[in-house]
Amino acid sequence: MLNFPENVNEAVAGIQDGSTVMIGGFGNAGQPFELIDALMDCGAKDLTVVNNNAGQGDQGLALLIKEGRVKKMICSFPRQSDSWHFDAKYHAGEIELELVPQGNLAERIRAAGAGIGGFFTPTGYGTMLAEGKETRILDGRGQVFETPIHADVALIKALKADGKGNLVYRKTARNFGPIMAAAAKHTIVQVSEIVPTGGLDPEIIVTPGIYVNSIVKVA
Amino acid sequence: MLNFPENVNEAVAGIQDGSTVMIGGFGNAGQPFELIDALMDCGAKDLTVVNNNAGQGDQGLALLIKEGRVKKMICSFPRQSDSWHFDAKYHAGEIELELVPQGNLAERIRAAGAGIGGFFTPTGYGTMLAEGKETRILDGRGQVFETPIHADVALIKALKADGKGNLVYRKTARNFGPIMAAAAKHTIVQVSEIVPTGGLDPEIIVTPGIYVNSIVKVA
Amino acid sequence: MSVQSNDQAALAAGIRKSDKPLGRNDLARLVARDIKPGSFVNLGIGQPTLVSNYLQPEQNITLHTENGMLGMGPEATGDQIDGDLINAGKIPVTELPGASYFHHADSFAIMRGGHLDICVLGAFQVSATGDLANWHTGAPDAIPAVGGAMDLATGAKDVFVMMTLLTREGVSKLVETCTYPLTGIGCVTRVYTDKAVFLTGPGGVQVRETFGCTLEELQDMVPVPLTAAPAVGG
Amino acid sequence: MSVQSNDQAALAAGIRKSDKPLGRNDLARLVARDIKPGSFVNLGIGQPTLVSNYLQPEQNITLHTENGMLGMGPEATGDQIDGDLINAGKIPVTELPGASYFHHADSFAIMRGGHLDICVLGAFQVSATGDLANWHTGAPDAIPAVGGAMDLATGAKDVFVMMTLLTREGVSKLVETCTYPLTGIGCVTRVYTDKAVFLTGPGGVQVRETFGCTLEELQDMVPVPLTAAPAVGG
Repeated sequence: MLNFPENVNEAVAGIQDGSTVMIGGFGNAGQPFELIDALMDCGAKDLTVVNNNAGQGDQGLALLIKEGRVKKMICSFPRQSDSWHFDAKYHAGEIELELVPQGNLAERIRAAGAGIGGFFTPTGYGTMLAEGKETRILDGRGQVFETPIHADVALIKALKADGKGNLVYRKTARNFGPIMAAAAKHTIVQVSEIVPTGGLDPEIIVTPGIYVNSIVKVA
Repeated sequence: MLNFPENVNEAVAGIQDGSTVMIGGFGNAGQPFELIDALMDCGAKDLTVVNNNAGQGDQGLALLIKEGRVKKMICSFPRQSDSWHFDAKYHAGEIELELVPQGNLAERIRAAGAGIGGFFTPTGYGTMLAEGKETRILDGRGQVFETPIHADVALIKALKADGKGNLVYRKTARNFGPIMAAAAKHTIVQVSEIVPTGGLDPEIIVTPGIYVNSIVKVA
Repeated sequence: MSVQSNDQAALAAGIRKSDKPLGRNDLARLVARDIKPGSFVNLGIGQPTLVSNYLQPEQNITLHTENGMLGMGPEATGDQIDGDLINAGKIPVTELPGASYFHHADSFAIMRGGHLDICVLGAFQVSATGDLANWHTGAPDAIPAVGGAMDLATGAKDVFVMMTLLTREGVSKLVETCTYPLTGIGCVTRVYTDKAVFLTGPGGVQVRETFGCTLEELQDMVPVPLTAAPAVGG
Repeated sequence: MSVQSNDQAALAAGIRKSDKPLGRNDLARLVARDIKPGSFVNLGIGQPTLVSNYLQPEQNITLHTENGMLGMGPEATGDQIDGDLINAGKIPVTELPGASYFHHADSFAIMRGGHLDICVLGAFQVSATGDLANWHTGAPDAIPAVGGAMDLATGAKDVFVMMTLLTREGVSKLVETCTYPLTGIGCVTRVYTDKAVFLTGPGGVQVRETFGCTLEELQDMVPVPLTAAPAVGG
């Protein structure tokens, strides 16, 4: 059932130790900063985090990593100029990394939401990121077998929600939000505005409310 | 390159004998009736047609089938109260039928557009529609291997297009349009209105122009 | 086991009873009542569509139609009829506040990804372990047509079947093993019939309520072992 | 083969020449000029981004950015800067008329489904058969990071590489076999360098134009056999 927590801390209160948590955003666009801060505050640990990157600077996901709360990162691009907390943990052998080409990351998340048990893709074929994976030739091309990435929780950011949990996003802040919402058992969304049901044109809804569990308005 | 033919006959003129043609629509909603009539007029034969159904009454796809222009149907629901032309051809052994569960049909079309070489799905596992197909247990469930359905041409209907070929649809007439546009080498769209580039909000575009080749306005 | 002892067991288990078989509309009302508030539901073509007539606004049920919509409203009438707004049975329908539209792959991703709480389907046969046969009679001259039945059967969290318990010839459609071609394996969780409501699953077939017959009379009609469901059904 | 004969072959083939190596901006201008009108293009992070500065409006090129947009405009400045509108390099950009937004799976479906006409990427190495290495140095202490490189390399119809021909140490980056970890196999179709433009493919490496060197001098720098491209390049 859809609920509307009072604040981000209430929204994330149910996240358990050992959960797999998808976090939306690409760069700062679409990052649910307030929900990530609340995840930090709530104390959940031994997390597997799915995000395109592995934290930047001294905030958000980077801080979760610094505090040792993340046991594994599944991402496409962990190395950035300011990803020093991930770098340190990685070199200390204190965090596991599953590196996934960005398109495989997106498609694997999509597959989880769509009930696909696995798929073949040319991306990564013949590279070290396909080592140990099943391959076959399909349509005349070498392809690699990839499996869905499911999650217990998704933390995403949208622009607006209505009373049914339908979501619209803004520009390139849309990125991973819609597919993570579908892939997670429990999807928590921070929005700038909650409008009455019927306040969003049915033609422009990007994420239908069926994929959404909790909506919290963030100032 | 995107073009804007004067009429539907010009739009379909390049369709060759032996082509695989996807035709959008579910029931009458989203059916590109004028493009189907033009396909009838243009004379192309030995067609493989991908559509949810196999024609109804004495019009459109049913007429193409009646005239013996379709050698194979790929569809989920050929049997309807008024599908007498398909019924007759099928019982006469004059048309081949590949029956596909509707969700597999949609996902296989989507896979073609998305560059997926094949995927496993629980749909159809243990049924006669999975006979002869590869299966395996994934996520604890029996799953069937399904392959993409590519097409030479897609004929679809949308509500509006802009000068870049971006499309928006209307209500449940959207159905197969967006995925067929992506799966076909050449996508021909009939629309009710062509607006200037910039006349569609970038947030609400359903099919980006990259998937569209020809747009024809139909009264 | 005597009729009496069986009925005592049923009584002890709190099994509900009514004194006559249920008509289609009463059955639809019963299914509607059993759908948990806030559920996302797909109603199959035919008899299951009747369920929508009995859903109450306070249940806050969202209906899905596989041709690309959530938030489907009642059948359209008069000026409401819009050729671009139809359900999976190709009947004109209406749109409720909070509705949304999406393309066919996204629509089936909702079904196949396990996001629907319940789908309600008709059936030719249901097996004791929840196998479903509802798409094909298997007759050699029949043109096969499957539509979205396999996706619904396989994808929804719960699959409710609505059917008459017996064929016109008086043969049980609840069977040990389906003889008609299968739609899905072990997918049906409840069977609503004119004579009883059955819960199917790994634990065998349990009877939740009977309509115009005793559990023993029911057992005489059905070739699979029946037990009374525990009191907390619903 | 003497320098002279080789140059005569080049001349006969209509090979283009300039008298000095090309700078990064001149190379970007050249790539921009080579993109066919109406193309859908993805420009990789770094040097390839420069190409956008030289695309002409009459070319009607649509730029894709993998974080979910077609119709990307130039880098945003001043009041145009909007944190919700960035490119794959996380730089604020602008939106052109006819732009569209989509989610990450839809965006990568555009790349992976073969819908982009061209992507332009940087590289550590390119092999004679078009293998690309551009994501990982292979150094044991390096943190690997791949982003969308493999999807672009594998998905675009044509993959253009922009790089200096030689490393700082004077070693050719055009190689017989890549020693760095691969990004994609046999995917590169053209290599734009400061010293020459190469066409790669099953027929070996052909030189389309040279900048400040002869074909023979180029051959001395590059450990793979070079031939002059047929006159109709472009």
